Amino acid sequence: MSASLDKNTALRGYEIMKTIREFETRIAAEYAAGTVPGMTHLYIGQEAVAAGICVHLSNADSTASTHRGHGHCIAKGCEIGPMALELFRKEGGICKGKGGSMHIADVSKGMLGANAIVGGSAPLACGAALTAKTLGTQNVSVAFMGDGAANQGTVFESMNLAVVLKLPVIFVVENNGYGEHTGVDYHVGSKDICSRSAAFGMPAKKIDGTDFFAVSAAMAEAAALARAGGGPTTLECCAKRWHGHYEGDPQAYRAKSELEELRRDADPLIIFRSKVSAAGDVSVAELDSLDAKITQQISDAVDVALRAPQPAPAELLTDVYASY
Amino acid sequence: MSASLDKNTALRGYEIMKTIREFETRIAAEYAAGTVPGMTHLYIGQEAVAAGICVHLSNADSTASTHRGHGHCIAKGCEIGPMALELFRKEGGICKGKGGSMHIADVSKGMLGANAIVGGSAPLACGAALTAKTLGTQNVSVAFMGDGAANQGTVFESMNLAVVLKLPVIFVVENNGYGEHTGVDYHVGSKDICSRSAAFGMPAKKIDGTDFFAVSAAMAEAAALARAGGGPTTLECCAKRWHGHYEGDPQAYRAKSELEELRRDADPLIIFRSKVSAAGDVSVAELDSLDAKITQQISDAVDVALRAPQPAPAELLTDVYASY
Amino acid sequence: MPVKSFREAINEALRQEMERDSNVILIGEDIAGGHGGIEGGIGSTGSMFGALKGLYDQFGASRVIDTPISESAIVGAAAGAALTGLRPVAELMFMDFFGVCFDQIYNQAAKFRYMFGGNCSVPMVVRGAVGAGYGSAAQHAQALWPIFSHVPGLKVVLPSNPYDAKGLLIQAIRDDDPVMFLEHKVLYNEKGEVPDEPYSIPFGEANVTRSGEDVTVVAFGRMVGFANDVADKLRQEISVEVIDPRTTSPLDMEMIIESVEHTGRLLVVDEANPLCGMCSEVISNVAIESIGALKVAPEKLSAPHTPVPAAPNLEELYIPSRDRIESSIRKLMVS
Amino acid sequence: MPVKSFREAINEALRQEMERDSNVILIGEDIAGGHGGIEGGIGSTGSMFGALKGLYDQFGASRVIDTPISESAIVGAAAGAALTGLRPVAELMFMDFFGVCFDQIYNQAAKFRYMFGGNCSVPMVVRGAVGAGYGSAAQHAQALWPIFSHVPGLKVVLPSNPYDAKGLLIQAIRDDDPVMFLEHKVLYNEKGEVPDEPYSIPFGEANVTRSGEDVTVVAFGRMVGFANDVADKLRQEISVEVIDPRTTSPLDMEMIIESVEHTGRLLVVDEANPLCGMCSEVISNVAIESIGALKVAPEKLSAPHTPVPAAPNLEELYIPSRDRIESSIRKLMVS
Ligand SMILES: Cc1ncc(C[n+]2csc(CCOP(=O)(O)OP(=O)(O)O)c2C)c(N)n1
Ligand SMILES: Cc1ncc(C[n+]2csc(CCOP(=O)(O)OP(=O)(O)O)c2C)c(N)n1
Ligand SMILES: [Mg+2]
Ligand SMILES: [Mg+2]
Repeated sequence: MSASLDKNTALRGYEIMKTIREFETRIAAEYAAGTVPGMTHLYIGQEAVAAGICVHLSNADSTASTHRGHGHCIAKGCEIGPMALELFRKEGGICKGKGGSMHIADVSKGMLGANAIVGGSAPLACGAALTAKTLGTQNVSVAFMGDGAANQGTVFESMNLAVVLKLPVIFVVENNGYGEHTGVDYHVGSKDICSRSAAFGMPAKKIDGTDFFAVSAAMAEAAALARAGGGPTTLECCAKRWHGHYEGDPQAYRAKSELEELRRDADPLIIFRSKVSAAGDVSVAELDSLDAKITQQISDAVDVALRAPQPAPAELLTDVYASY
Repeated sequence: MSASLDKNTALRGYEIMKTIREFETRIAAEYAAGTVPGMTHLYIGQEAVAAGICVHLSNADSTASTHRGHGHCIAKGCEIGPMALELFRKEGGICKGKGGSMHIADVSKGMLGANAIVGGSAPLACGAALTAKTLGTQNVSVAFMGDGAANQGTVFESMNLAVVLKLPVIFVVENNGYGEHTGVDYHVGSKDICSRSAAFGMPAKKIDGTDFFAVSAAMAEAAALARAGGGPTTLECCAKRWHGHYEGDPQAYRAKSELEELRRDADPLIIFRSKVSAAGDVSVAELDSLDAKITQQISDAVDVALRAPQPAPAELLTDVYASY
Repeated sequence: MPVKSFREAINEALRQEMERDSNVILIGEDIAGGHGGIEGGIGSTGSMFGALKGLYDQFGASRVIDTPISESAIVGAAAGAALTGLRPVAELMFMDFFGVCFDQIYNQAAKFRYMFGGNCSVPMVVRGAVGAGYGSAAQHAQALWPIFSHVPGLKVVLPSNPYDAKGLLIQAIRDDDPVMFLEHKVLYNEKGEVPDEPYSIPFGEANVTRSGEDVTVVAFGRMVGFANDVADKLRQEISVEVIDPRTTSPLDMEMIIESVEHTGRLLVVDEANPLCGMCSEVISNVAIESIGALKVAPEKLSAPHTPVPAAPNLEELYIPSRDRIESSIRKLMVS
Repeated sequence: MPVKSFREAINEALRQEMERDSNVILIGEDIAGGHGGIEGGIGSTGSMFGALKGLYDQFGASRVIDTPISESAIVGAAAGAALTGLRPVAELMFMDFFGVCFDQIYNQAAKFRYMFGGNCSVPMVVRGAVGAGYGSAAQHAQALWPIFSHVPGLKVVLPSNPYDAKGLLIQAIRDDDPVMFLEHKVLYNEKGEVPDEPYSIPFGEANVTRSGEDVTVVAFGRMVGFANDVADKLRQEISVEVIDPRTTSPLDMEMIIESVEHTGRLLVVDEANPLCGMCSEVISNVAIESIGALKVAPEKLSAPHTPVPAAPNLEELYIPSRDRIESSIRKLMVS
């Protein structure tokens, strides 16, 4: 366990990761069973990134997320029950069932939304950071994005803007190896994402995104810098996704063996467990009982969601404007 | 005179520069007199960039330009008569009077248009380069843009795309110190533009944009690389504009002394003359007679344009579609 | 005649045009797919909706060009390539992504010919999926054709069936102007008769899919099928003429007006949002040109002025339905 | 009442709202100006049309924020700031630049409230100059309000005079939804009576600028002044009612229909392009709601389906003129 991280924070990180894993594993099964409407992109394999970043954030800090947003939402404190209802697009969903997987948001928790537009998050996170800077709150904001998103003009513009205005924003580029079905070696001309950020004039680091402690340590530094008025940082966190781009993706672009290796060597939960047990800080029993609690909680939440009614028809016409 | 440059090319460069200077000086006077409709942005002070780049291009090579496009158009071979008519928005203008200063184009000369959208040029130049690559012509294309444009998402996207597809495109960033009324030190967070390009994975150089020979030498190299299939290059050419952002700009953001120094120390025409006379390749008389010819030509062209009729009313409705 | 899906019709049009003209290229994200992955994977995607399957294998990387996720660069590159001799077909995957690259479409490609005084051509196509009904929610399910139709210099195509999809796409590729080609995602699996040989359907010529005497129904895109179904259902009772304009710009108002002059009753059905949409365009033109022919006030059926909701039951309410088309027709007959 | 220019009215609205509410900030390119230049130069621009002069001096760099030329980042930052407690007023300078950043407007800001099930507010304004008549050609002179009005979640404001400009801008800033605030560049120097104190004008409430009996003229933006002039000129002959909707979304169809029910004759004048524009929207609504009230076919006067030409004579032909408004009115009276 990292010297700078207290036990509670580490346990919170684990809880986040396990919740993501369990939630999405169940969603994957439901998706295969045909109960989940629309498209879904799963985050499994990248849990340590969301967890390592968000353990350093409070509700007053903001994050803007992506189409692969469940992990970020859970890590940022969105409640599992309403999230499950939202995925099934039911009444009581976190967005009343009107958003679905790619638009889960809870602004009261500082979660400014998953986002179905690649690269959409970066300008929004700059905006939250601008609020913090303008009001002098010392809050920070995080823009999550993928390796593919890192080629969007919106992202580059945001990076330069953040440097120019010294905004307290952290760009978290989750390099999971692919943008849809295209490998990062093809779509990023520079063979490195964080060096492009560095060229904008900000600190930028490449990090093992399967290691909660590595992500957490880098984020601790970036957040401290931002809160102190030192401006933005980019963290390129490398952790491949285990599932397809979307559920149902035949994944002809990668070898079965890649997936086997990932499950064996790059499981953020296993890596966490081995690190803490090596350090002797957390007992296996503690983690196992957390696991059991989470499994039950998610099973309950999904069961409730499956049985819940659809939104009332009148909901079609509400929430377009504050009042009209 | 640079070893690698023959006398004819150098003279062609000088002719371009002098034509730009003379043309725009006359336009500035006409603008002040109220005869030029709409907005106009003058290029004076940056002549060596357009000239140094375009002496290496044929009509089969393409350039995409900016709102400050007269210099690029002249350098790329657009005819002065139709250009003058266009500026006054008259019948017979290079765009029939329907484009004006910010849309001068002659696709048959490889001039894909001035462009009133900042950053608009880069994707278009990639497209011309894609044509060259697809058809295997060994043509190249040039995207001209300003320091301010270098912050547009379209430009960053184009740079990465060009690297990924190894497109024969040269990004010429004319760092003239300002984007509108804002200094480059403020709006570029990295205090350097070409290093951002380098981070995309292409050669990138900073060049004295008042020195025709320096620009020409850098372009010779970049064009050769591109023609050989080696992909894109960025050339950051530094040369301040002498006029305001637009004609009529009160320029409260810069000191009168800056302008005096520019005219004294950074005149591309004077610098050219001093270099060639030191080398003894071109006689002063030769240049003077070129000057006289150009002055006359421009005076004639503008006089014709002033007297020319406006476009026929029916022109309002033509050229929207090939046929409709 | 051979029966093919809408998806196959698109594929065939692209393949045949690429075979005919080596200047036709495809550019977009994952239109081949698999670059940077394992060996043998390249080409395995064939665009996210599968409409480009096999084209990479046949035409290779120089004509089926995968790109980074950079839509402004993609569409702008297509425009620049079109100006310099190619006939690019750019793909936006979901047309909803136009928001990050609209400048290259509406200010650049669409305006070059006019701004340059006619001395250029911009023969390019921007393809993308449109429409609700797939559960893809607010940012992946929009109609958008009214926005594109508003822009001078663009042509906007909205095929309602496989036959039209092939013929209109071939026309779009051969056309010398920028064309927005909109593929309704719910139609991809729809089947219909599609000739094997290449053919083109001219723009601005509506198609009468059902002839009738009592009511004119102008329907767009996916709504054409709905309107046909309703016309068939009502045949014994009410004689319904269904008109599919096929392109929203140019819009064949002549044929619509001719029909309304005959029937005296007009319903316009569109899946797009209502303000400044196709329903308004058609109805206002009829009011201006043929108000005297209208026996009763025209009817409009569109999506409401809301984003597309995620919940399936709400999405179904969002999209005009056969039932509502039927009620509107009945209302026209009663009043 | 004090007389002020449209430009001064905008300035005053911003200043008073910034004084009232410290969460109101301004963000855009050169809205202060002079950063990175000589000492004392900062604030010298006050936005390219001069409407923000003095605001930097009064409110400083933390509330009048100059940016790089990065419109997606600007508008997205405004949206993110609006979600988190500020009330940003972003400036796009020329609204024509929306093409590089429309996603952040139409897919993000406009849809958050709906997509998030109502659990947020996006109180932001995007200001920009619109309209032809200034010789600024195809990429700097567009109308664009039909495109914005088509999008659910946006409110679209188009003031025709200094009084409305101030009241509507104050309303826009206080409004809890994203507002597109369109300033016609030809109107900036227009003068009119503008109270010194702050006041707001509700959205969706049209203004009857001339009362009349014979013809209803609905005019938008700069066309309102033209229509008023024609109404005044014709007063002895034809009694013309002029309606200025002031906001194109929401659109006050109630008042328009009430007027048409009275006059029985309708002309709609708009500077925007014709397809899927305001003229079509207004006329179709009237046809649907009150076809019986129309004594003659409605008339439409808009720009043609072309980009804005650069040549001054062509630009003048492009914009609907007082003469053409007069002819259209006369035509309505004759037929
Ligand atoms: C602007 C835009 N372009 C394209 C898409 C389609 N799309 C959805 S996810 C995706 C890949 C994103 O890759 P990356 O950013 O690496 O995220 P990952 O899926 O790997 O988490 C693409 C291209 C989109 N949603 N938005
Ligand atoms: C997308 C877009 N944003 C803003 C503008 C307004 N504008 C015109 S020129 C200019 C400054 C451009 O600066 P730079 O790229 O350095 O070129 P320079 O004027 O110095 O030649 C701006 C902001 C525009 N035309 N297009
Ligand atoms: Mg990825
Ligand atoms: Mg500059």
